[in-house]
Order: sequence, then structure tokens, then C-alpha cells
Amino acid sequence: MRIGVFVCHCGTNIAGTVDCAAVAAAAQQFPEVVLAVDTPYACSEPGQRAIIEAIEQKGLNGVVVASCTPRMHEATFRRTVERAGLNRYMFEMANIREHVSWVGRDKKLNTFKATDLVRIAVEKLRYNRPLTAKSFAVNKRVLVIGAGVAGIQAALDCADGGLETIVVERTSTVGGKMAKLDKTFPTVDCSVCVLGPKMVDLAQHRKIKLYAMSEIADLSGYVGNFEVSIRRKATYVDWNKCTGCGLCADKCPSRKAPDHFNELVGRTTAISIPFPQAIPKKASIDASSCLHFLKDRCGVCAKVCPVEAIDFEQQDEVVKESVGAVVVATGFDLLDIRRFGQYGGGRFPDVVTSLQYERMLSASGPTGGHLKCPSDGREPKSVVFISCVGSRDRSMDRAICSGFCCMYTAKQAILTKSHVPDCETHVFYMDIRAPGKGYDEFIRRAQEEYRTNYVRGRVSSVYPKNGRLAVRGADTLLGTQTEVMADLVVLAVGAGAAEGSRDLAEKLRISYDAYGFFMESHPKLKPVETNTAGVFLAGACQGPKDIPASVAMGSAAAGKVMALFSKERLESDPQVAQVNAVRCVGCLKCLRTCPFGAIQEVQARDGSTKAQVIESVCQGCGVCTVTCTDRAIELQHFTDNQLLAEVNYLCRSWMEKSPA
Amino acid sequence: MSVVDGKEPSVKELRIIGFLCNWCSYGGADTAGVSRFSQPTDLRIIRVPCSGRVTPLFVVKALMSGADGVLVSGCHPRDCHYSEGNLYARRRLEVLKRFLPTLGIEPERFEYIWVSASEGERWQTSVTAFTERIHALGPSPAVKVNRYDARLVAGGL
Amino acid sequence: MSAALAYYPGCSQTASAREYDLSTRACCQTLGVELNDVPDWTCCGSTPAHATDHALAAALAARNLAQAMDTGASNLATPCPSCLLALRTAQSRCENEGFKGRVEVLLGRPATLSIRTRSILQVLMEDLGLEALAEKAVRPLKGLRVASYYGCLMTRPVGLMAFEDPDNPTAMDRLFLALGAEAAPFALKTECCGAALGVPRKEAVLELSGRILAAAEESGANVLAVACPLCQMNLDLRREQIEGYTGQRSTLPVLYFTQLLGLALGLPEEALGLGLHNVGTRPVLDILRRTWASEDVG
Amino acid sequence: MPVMELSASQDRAFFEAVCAKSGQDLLRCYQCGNCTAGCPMQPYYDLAAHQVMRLVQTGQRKAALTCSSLWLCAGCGQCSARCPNQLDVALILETLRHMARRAGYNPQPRVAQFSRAFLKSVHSHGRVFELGLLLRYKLASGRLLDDADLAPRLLKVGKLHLTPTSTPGQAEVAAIFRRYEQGAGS
Ligand SMILES: Cc1cc2nc3c(=O)[nH]c(=O)nc-3n(C[C@H](O)[C@H](O)[C@H](O)COP(=O)(O)OP(=O)(O)OC[C@H]3O[C@@H](n4cnc5c(N)ncnc54)[C@H](O)[C@@H]3O)c2cc1C
Ligand SMILES: Cc1cc2nc3c(=O)[nH]c(=O)nc-3n(C[C@H](O)[C@H](O)[C@H](O)COP(=O)(O)OP(=O)(O)OC[C@H]3O[C@@H](n4cnc5c(N)ncnc54)[C@H](O)[C@@H]3O)c2cc1C
Ligand code: SF4
Ligand code: SF4
Ligand code: SF4
Ligand code: SF4
Ligand code: SF4
Ligand code: SF4
Ligand code: SF4
Ligand code: SF4
Repeated sequence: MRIGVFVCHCGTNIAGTVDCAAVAAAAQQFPEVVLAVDTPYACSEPGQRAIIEAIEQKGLNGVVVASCTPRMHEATFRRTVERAGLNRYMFEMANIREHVSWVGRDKKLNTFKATDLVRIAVEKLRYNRPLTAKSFAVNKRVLVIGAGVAGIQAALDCADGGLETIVVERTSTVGGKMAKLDKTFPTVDCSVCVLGPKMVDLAQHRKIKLYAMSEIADLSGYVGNFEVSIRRKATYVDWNKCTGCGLCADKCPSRKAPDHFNELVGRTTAISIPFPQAIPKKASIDASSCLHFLKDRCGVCAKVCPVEAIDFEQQDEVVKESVGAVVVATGFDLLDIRRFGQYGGGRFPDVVTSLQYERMLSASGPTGGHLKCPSDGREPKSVVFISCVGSRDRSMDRAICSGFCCMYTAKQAILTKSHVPDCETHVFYMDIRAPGKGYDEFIRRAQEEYRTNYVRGRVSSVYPKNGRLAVRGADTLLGTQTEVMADLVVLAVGAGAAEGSRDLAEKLRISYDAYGFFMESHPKLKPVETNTAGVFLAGACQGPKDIPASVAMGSAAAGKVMALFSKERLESDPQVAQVNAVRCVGCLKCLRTCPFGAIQEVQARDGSTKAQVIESVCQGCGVCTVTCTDRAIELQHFTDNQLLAEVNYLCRSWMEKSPA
Repeated sequence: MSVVDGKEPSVKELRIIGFLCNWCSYGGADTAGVSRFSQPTDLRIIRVPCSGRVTPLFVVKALMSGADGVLVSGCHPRDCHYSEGNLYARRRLEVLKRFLPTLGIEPERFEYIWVSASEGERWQTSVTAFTERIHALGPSPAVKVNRYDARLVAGGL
Repeated sequence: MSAALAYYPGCSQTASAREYDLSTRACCQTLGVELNDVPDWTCCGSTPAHATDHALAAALAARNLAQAMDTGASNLATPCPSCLLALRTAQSRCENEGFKGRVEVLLGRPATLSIRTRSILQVLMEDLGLEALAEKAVRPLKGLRVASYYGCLMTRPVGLMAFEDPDNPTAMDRLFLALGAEAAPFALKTECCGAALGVPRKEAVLELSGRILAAAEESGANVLAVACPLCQMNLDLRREQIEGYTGQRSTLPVLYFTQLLGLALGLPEEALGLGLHNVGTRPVLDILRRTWASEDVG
Repeated sequence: MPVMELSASQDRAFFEAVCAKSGQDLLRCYQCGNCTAGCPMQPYYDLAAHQVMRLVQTGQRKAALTCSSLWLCAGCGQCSARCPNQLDVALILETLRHMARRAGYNPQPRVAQFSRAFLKSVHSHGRVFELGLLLRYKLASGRLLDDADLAPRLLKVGKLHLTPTSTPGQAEVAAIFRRYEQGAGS
């Protein structure tokens, strides 16, 4: 073999703590290496050109690049060597940046380590074989999970692009958090007025199929060909018949059901439509509050429904769909207010979450848009907002900034004044994060035009005093304690991953971070991709973000799906398992272990049983390889020989005797 | 002669091999790098698609041939990119761990951990702790040679 | 309940908080909790020692723990949260071998401090439990509306004391509810009363204690229950000083929780030291007598 | 206030020493003020708790060690319970108080006198002898009339002993103090 080694400086990123020239010099001595050089930026245009030229001039048939992580540039360099006529699998990368130069302090030790990593890449490369991808047909339908503003945007863009789009939403209406907001920053325009038309478009688009009150039960398959099972939860109303007239809710005698849409401010009926602009506008029964289910009586709704839509016998139903790509847009949820005992969360009725406050401000909310203290219905004359509640707080294991609360707090302070002009507003804050277009100006307006008193300092406690709430905080700019009397305290509760996110991630085989937010493939360059091909992210499920960012990400995910579907066929990854029929004894242990059902039993010509890998299904995990005691099934590109070559070198390198 | 300036490195390294799954732990080690979480340099990482790809034989082979320690790191139990590859890995490697003493290998020289792609800090602490543990055990009794010189020879220097 | 407890009264309980000691002993006797005084106990060092030097403080506390352990006891209880904090701090700091070495040098003997240390309140709640306590109560506390004041040290430092929600402890409230009283919604349960700064910085203590009294009055309580001798001293003994300083009058009696428990257990006033207060406890007794008369008990 | 000449006055060693002695990483403090917000003694402080943290962060040794707040802290632990960065603020203040005492700073003589009187009482009797403690403190501080109103009330109900109770443990306690004063165990 004729191997070329390129050791990248990455400016000073690598060269600062690794002697790249020395690594190249050492590599020059490695077996079958005919060329080893260091290069300032391997991925740059001249860097890539140099690789291509070297392949052509030196007749290289294998290339090692020692640079950053392969998770960053493996695909780049595979394309590079391919352009020079090499098979893209005749290429290996040694990660001497993330795993060496950025984590080791000692230049000598780093240089040793980098040299070793280059060596094992060479050792592996010597066993590499050219692999060719097979192509397969793509199912050009897309699944969008979660129909908040991000999911709606992604679905509309996909559908407008001509794709069949399936939308699965867990609650009985689309819209997500945005549908609950009163007005939105920084324009202070009515939230539902902007979102409503999009919700209607979603419902009416002939390319979109909406499953509300539904969740993902299971997802199998791979990019281009996923099979999804959707659990449609029983609503006890036949939605094919229901016209959304609302008669049933008017007559329902059970009026104490928890009102989830209104964030538990106020109560609703056991059968209800969450809000006037709900999409789909269909009634559903909350069995835990319905007298029929609790006491086996009533049935009023069934009697009044003009179209006989009530069906107490309805059961959950699982439907199956096939799609080629998935957009996850499941958003976020606020932390449980009861975790904030020092603020009386869950104990004092006049301490509410920011989202509850949105509902209290909303004209379609439980108070009809009149600000009232939940305890006794009086109009508040002093509202205190507390920022960073459960955010940037290591004592709660939540170091993150929730990103949008600074902005919505300013918005809520402004709206408070427009509801009750003589109401005092105070905001306790630590820092103000307002980096968007027009955002800082908005904060200034809250302070200057709307006379909101911003106090820099955290709040230590909220306690009842003379029938009101005393809020005790610090004013760190003055170096004093500050106590403010409030009628209503609004907590800017931190954003966490949507309930059930971890379960969903496991079904989709994507990763999540310490807070349950889904992990993007690369923090800068692949913000909407995940590490599972064909699964994309949009909106706050990836981390807290405001509406403009969520919408942009929804469109970006749709763009990614359309780019994926722009080809008629996709190439499968040839790094799959392969059975050596001569060695295979037909024990089928591999078939039983494969997590993807990628192995089938076949009859050999002599009638004996053999295992066979279905290449389009195999995901290349290599679990089967380990199972097979006869070494008959091997994972291409990660064969035993290749991995052992790496192990052997690392061991051999210090088994050999020193010369004297 | 050393690759840098003719002198031996200031710290004596031991030889530790890490098998890291591509999706979680390799990414976690990347995250640690991106965050500049400094670590001891002893460990050399071999990338595998899944911790379920790690044949116990690799581990045994490495330890018998003189590796001072072997660390396998995969995705968290319910977060495997390949749904359950890491569960197979765990089962096999558990058995392996119990089996090591019969081969005359101290079981402490082998460890199996979980690190996800976001857990750069966890990777840093895991590597540091494991390296410290191996240093406490000292060089593997499987080989008794001057390690540095030997490596330089092997490296062709 | 039979297991014997090493009992560490603490200095205050021999003097200014005599009634706390009296009522604790009386209740425990009635409840079958055997208290064995730590032989030859000495001062735990309290805040002044801690504020001066950690090793000195730990040595003073450790001496008492060692004395208790010499008797073979594995459980120790003290009524005073401040003493408990001193004992626990010593235990926790001595987990560091280096520190422990220094303490042993001062102590002049090995410091084995593994005895389990708790407050009397904690022991009663954990070892007997509300149900058992309520069962032993022969006279209900009906008619009392109790504001339970825990003070700052019963729940803090959170990691060290590991007792109840530091923002809203409810142990005493639950106890009094079980004994038939009402629990007043008292806002300043764990606010500091100024503690030992009463002597050198009196105005601070008067202000803080005044605020606690005012909040207790606002909650509609007719008695304030405490579990700490310093709190009691500041809120009861300094009442006139507080009134002089803040200008608010208050006749709210301040009782140790053990005194109220004792009343429910049917113990006589004298055994509970109810005559030893600065602010008269008569209003409490009057309410209870009326209740008992109407219910024909006591 | 004069200009704080950072390059001249920043004492990194002091900062490191406070971190090491208290076991707290003060760089975590982001000046949110929650320690100040809940502190019952804050109204009597010359510097708020978070300001003391800031002085340590900027290595202002003298300003931090001469501040009165160190001596007025009641040790209630509210600040530590509230700190979102899990800093044990009360312990940091106590650490500073130890350092200040060693450096000879004593901006609140009465607090120190009370502490000394208290420990003296423990030294002499093994337990606190309240009357003796008060008298000693009054003599030291010159505040003869402080709390004079309390004594008769205490005496009336037998809560103030006129003579110290003697305990056999006293000898051992005195030995602890003796060793401490001789510099053992430090
Ligand atoms: C109080 C408050 C005020 C705000 N005000 C503003 C503002 O004024 N301006 C602004 O720009 N931003 C504002 N925001 C931020 C805004 O809410 C978010 O940017 C936006 O909601 C993110 O949209 P999303 O679609 O990503 O998530 P979401 O709105 O959370 O939507 C997610 C959807 O997915 C569904 N779902 C969740 N899990 C599943 C599952 N497993 N299966 C199926 N469906 C699922 C949910 O039911 C929901 O419908 C505010 C946020 C809060 C908390
Ligand atoms: C000092 C500094 C440090 C930063 N560090 C970071 C960081 O660490 N991480 C991070 O995420 N972001 C960082 N940023 C922000 C980052 O630079 C921007 O997010 C990013 O460059 C935006 O990319 P862009 O393509 O939109 O714009 P640009 O990078 O500005 O690219 C615009 C291109 O368009 C060309 N162009 C302009 N006008 C015309 C025209 N009329 N016709 C044709 N071509 C035109 C320009 O020549 C330029 O090549 C930093 C910014 C600064 C200033
Ligand atoms: S190849 Fe990687 S290491 Fe090299 S310059 Fe590019 S980014 Fe940097
Ligand atoms: S269930 Fe019947 S009554 Fe209720 S909204 Fe639907 S159509 Fe109207
Ligand atoms: S049956 Fe249930 S949902 Fe229908 S009207 Fe009665 S209570 Fe309401
Ligand atoms: S956005 Fe503002 S309020 Fe929200 S966590 Fe970040 S800094 Fe705190
Ligand atoms: S485990 Fe190996 S031998 Fe058995 S069927 Fe599979 S490939 Fe063949
Ligand atoms: S590598 Fe083997 S176990 Fe893994 S998916 Fe392919 S056939 Fe199945
Ligand atoms: S411990 Fe000291 S500084 Fe902290 S809150 Fe209490 S009195 Fe204030
Ligand atoms: S509470 Fe903690 S972070 Fe906040 S100012 Fe005080 S010490 Fe700093």
C-alpha cells in the first residue's frame, strides 16, 4: 500500500501544543507510508488541494489525516480523496485536536500521543478495503412530532414543498405554548392572531394529516424508510362526527375539571374544547373528571350532542405510518412551581408562573383578560416579577439560562400597565439577556416608558404580611436589602425539556443533554440535525428559544428534509455486517441478537442454514460480530482485524526491547 | 532520541487503551476537548461504532499484551444509538470482569463506564480517575521493559 | 420505646432555660424515653468557640461526644439546636483526618465521634411518631392556635442538619395538630431572632425578635412555640426591651414545645416549669382549662 | 471612594487563602445578592455579604478583613442555604473573621469581648456561668447597664445562679484551652 499522512496544525489549535512537524517526521517511518507532511489547515481549499495532488503525484492509495474529530470533517475528507479517484473508505482520521491538543498540557506528551494516534490510524488503514454504497428508494413522506409554532412551521414548509406530511400532537389542539401567550415580544402583537392562521392552514392543507391527542408508540427503520406507530388516545368523542359546536360543554354538569390549557388557572368542564381557536376544534372528555366514568351516571353530553358523537366505549388506537424523515418539535415545559418553596410556589395562590400569568392577561383566558389575584379576585396594585427562577442555579442542578424569560418578563410588565395603569411593577433580575433585533430597545421601553422598576438582585423569600405578599430581595447596586409589597408575584420559571422527552429520545434513538433537551449533531454547523440520519430538530426541544428562532429552526428542518428528499434514491452506508457463508454454521445466534432484525435465515444451496444480512436494514452496530463465536459475521470497516491491528500496535509498541 | 528535543517527557505515562462508541462517548470526549477540559495524556482512544462491538477478546488481548489499563465507554443504558447494543456490552463485559483474575489480571485494570455526548465534564473526571487508578496500580506485570525507549523504537525513531 | 438515649442538656438548660430541661425530662419520662445524662458534660463551645477557631470548637464539642460514647451509648439527644449544631459540626469536620488529628491534640485523647446525634424534637418525631404521641396525649390542646417558630438552626445548614424543609418546616405544626391544636399560618418560621448577639448588639436582636413577634401576632396565634433556648430568651425575657424598642405591645406567651406537649400528656404545670416565664403563661392555661372542663378531662 | 487601583491592590494570595481555608471556590459567586437578601443582620452591616464576597474576589485583603459585618454575622446560615452557587457564605465570613482576628483587626470590640468572656467562663467552669459571663463582659466593654433589667427577672425565677456550678469535667476543658493557647493543634 502507498499511504500518505497529513498532520494538520489547525492554526495554533493543534500546533500550539503538539509538534506537528515531529509527528509527520515520525509518521514518515511508519510501514507503507510514502509521504508524511504537516499542513497549516488541512480542510481549507489549499489543504484539500494538496491532498488531491499528493494522491495523484505519489500514487497514494490510502490517506490518513491527523486533525480534528472525525465527527467534524470525516465526510469532508472522504469527499476529497474521492475527488482524487480513491475509494472514500481508503481514508482514516486521527483525532489529535479534541483528544490531544485541547486536553493535554504537556507538549512532549501530546506529541507522543498524537504520534501514536497517527500510527494506529495507519495500522487500521492497512486493513481497509474499498466499500461501495448501495442505493435504496426514499419514502418521501415526513413525520413532524409536536405542533407548537416550530412544528407547525416545519410541517407547512414541507407540505408547501409538496411532501406528504404527518403531524402528531400530544394534546387535543395544535399551537403549543404560543397559543397560550397573550401578546408576544418585541412587537406586543396578539399571539393567537399571528399563530391562528397558520394553525388553520395546517388543518386545511391537503398534504398534511394531523393526529391530535396522539403520541409516538414506536419508531423503527432508518433514514428514508421509517415505520412509525402512533397511539391515538381515547377522547370518548368520535371526531369524525364532532362539529365543535360546544353544546356538550355548555351542558356538562362536571365543572371542576383541571383546565390544562389555562395552566390550571380556573376550571373547565369534563368535556371541553380547550379554547375557541383550537385546531382541531373537537371536544374531548377528561375521564378523571367525568361523572359517567367516576360514578356511572350523567351522560348529559351524549343526550345533547346533535350528531351523536359521544362514544364512552372508545379505546386507544394504534395506527401505522411510513415516512422517510422525522422532524422533532416537542418544545419545552416549565419546571414545577412547587420546587420553589422559598417563594411560596404552590403554597400561596397569588404566586403564579409566567405562563399562568399569560393566561391571566389573555382576553380569551379564564379571567377574560382582567387581572385578578387568584386568592380573592382583587385587582393587583403591585406586581413583582422574579427572574431566573430555577435557571442559572447550580443548587438546583440547573446552570442554564432559559433564554427567553428576560424578554417575556419585560413584556408582561408592559402588559400589566396596560391592564391596570396605576399598578406598580417591579422586576428582580441578575442580568438582562436581550440580544435579538429590537430586544434591548424593548427592555428599555419597559423601564423608561412603562416605568417598571428593575432591581438588580435575587429574591430570598416571599412571605405573607398584612394580607399581601412581602418580597424580600437584595439591591446589589445599592448594597442593601430591598423589600417590596406585592399583590401578585410572577415567577419566571425556568424552561425544562418537555415532559416525556427522554422516553421519546430513546424511541427515536437520538441523544439528550443533562436537562433532557435533544442534542444537535454539531453545536455550530449542524444545529438541526441529530446523530441519527433522517431525524431533525426544530424549536425549543433542542434548548430554550423564542418564537423567531423556533420558526427559523422549523423552516431550517424542513429545508433539510427537502434536501434529503431531493434525491430519488439514497446511498446506504456500506459499513454494514457481512456473513462469510463458508464459516457460518447456521447457529443463528446473530439473528437473535441483532437489535434491528437485520439478519435473516437463508437456505444455502446444499440445504444448510446460513445467516444473511439485509444490508438496507443493518445499522452497523457490530453487536452480531461479537456474538458469533465462529467469526463468520464481520462488520465492514470495523473488522476484528482492523481493531486488533490498532490494539496490537499499542501493545507491541512497548513490548519491544530498547536498543541499549 | 525523543520526538521533541531529545529529552524524555517529564511525566511517566502508563499505557491505557480506551474503546469508545462513536455516538456517545467519543462525542463526550470531543465535548471535553471543545471545552478544553484538561486530562492526563496516557489514554489512547480506539473508535468503535458501539460499545456492543467491543469483543471481550480485545480487552483480554490488550491486557495480556501489556496494556496497563483498558477503559470501555458507551452510551447510557437507555440512550444507545443502536437501542440496546450497550446492554449486550454490559452483560459481556461484566462477565469478563469476573473472569480476569483467572487470567492473572487485576480486574481493576479494566473498567466499563457510560458517558454521553454532552458529558464532557464526566469524561474528564472519568479519564482522570481511571488514569489515577492505573497509576496507583503501577505498570502491568505483563511486560517489564523500558517503556519509553521501546515506544520510540517502535515509532521508528 | 425503650432504647436509652445519652442526654446532653447544654448550659442554658441548667439556668435561663431551666423549664426547657424540666419539661423535656418530664415528657420523656411519661413517654417512656429513658434519658441518661452525659457524665460530666461540659459546654459545647457554642458560637463564640466556633467564631474563634474551628479546632478549639470541635475539641470542646468532641469531649462531650466522647464522654457519651464511653458509656456505650449509640444515640444522643439534646434539646438545644445550637448545641446540636456544635456537636454535628465537630463530627462532620472530624471526617477530615488532618483536622481530626488537630482536635485530638487539643483534646488529649482519641476522638471517636460516631454517635448518632439528634434534637429532642427529631427523636420524638422519628422514634415515637405522631400517632404514638397523640395516643399518649390525655388532654387535647383544643382552643390553642399555635405559631411554631423553629429558628434558624433547626433546619440549617441544610446539609448538616438534614431536618425538614428549610423554608417551611412542619414538624411542630404537625405535632400540635395531632394534639388537637390549630397551626397558625406563621410566615417567619425560620427567620433568625438575632441569636447570641443579644448581649453585644442588642438593637439588632430587638428588631429581629420584634418582627417575629409581630408576624406571630398577625397569624392570629395565641401562643408561640419554640424549640431553642436562645429564641425563647430573646422572645420572652426581652419582651419589655422589644416593646420599648419597637413600641408595639404584645402579651403573646412563648412556650417550649415540650411544655405544650407536657400539658397534653397530662403533666402538672410545675413539672413543666410554666411559672418560670417572663411573659405570663396564664392565658394558655386559661384556654386549655376551659376546653378540658367542657370535655371533662384533666 | 478612592479609585481602586486593581493592578496595585489585588492580592491574589489572599483570595487563594480564603478559598483554601473555607474550601469554597469564590469565583463561583456571580454577585446575585441572594446572600444579602435573606440575611437578618444585613441592616447592621457596614458591607453587605455579597460585597464582602466581591472584595475577596478582587483580592482586597484589608477592606475585607476590617469590615464589621464579619463580627456581626449571627451564623444563622440563611445566606448559605440561599446561594444559587452553593457557596457556604457563612463559612466564608467565619473564615474571614478568623483571619481578621489573627491579623489583629477588631472593628466590633463588643462582639469580641463577649466571645472572650464566654470562652473565659467555659475555661474556668467547664460550663457557662451566665452571671459571671455577663459581669466579665460588662467590665470589659464598659457597658455596665446593658441588660441590667433582665437580671432581677431571671433571679426571681431561679434562672440565674449566683455561684458557678462546678463540674469535674472542668479540668479537662481547661486543659483543652491551655493546649490551644500554647498553639497546639494548629
Ligand atoms: C411565559 C412565556 C412567555 C413567552 N413569551 C414569548 C414571546 O412573547 N415572544 C417569543 O418569541 N417567545 C415567547 N416565549 C417563548 C415561546 O413560548 C417559545 O419560543 C415557543 O413556544 C417554542 O415553540 P416550540 O414549538 O418549539 O415548542 P412548544 O410551544 O412547547 O410546542 C411543543 C408542542 O409539542 C407538543 N409535544 C410535546 N411533547 C410531545 C410528544 N412527546 N409527542 C407529541 N407532541 C408533543 C406539545 O404539546 C406542544 O404542542 C414565551 C415563553 C413563556 C414560557
Ligand atoms: C470578533 C468576533 C468574534 C466572533 N466570535 C464568534 C464565536 O466565537 N462563535 C460564534 O458563533 N460567532 C462568533 N462571531 C459571530 C460570527 O462572526 C457571525 O455569526 C458569522 O460570521 C455570521 O455569518 P454570516 O455568513 O451571516 O456573515 P459574514 O461572516 O459577515 O459573511 C458575509 C459575507 O458576505 C460578503 N458580502 C457582504 N456584502 C456583500 C455584497 N454586497 N455582495 C457580495 N458579498 C458580500 C462578505 O464579504 C462576507 O464574506 C464573532 C464575531 C466577531 C465580530
Ligand atoms: S481539518 Fe480540522 S483540525 Fe484541520 S484545520 Fe480543519 S478544522 Fe482544524
Ligand atoms: S361532541 Fe357533539 S356537542 Fe360536543 S362539540 Fe362535538 S358535536 Fe358539539
Ligand atoms: S357524561 Fe361526563 S362529560 Fe358528559 S356531560 Fe356528564 S360529566 Fe360531562
Ligand atoms: S433569560 Fe433572563 S431571566 Fe431567563 S434565565 Fe436567562 S437571565 Fe434569567
Ligand atoms: S452467529 Fe455466526 S455462525 Fe451463527 S448464524 Fe450468525 S454468522 Fe452464522
Ligand atoms: S451490525 Fe449486525 S447486529 Fe448490528 S444491525 Fe447490522 S446485522 Fe444487526
Ligand atoms: S449566616 Fe451571617 S451572613 Fe449569613 S445570613 Fe446569617 S447572619 Fe447573615
Ligand atoms: S448568594 Fe452566592 S452567588 Fe449570590 S452573591 Fe451571595 S455568594 Fe455570590
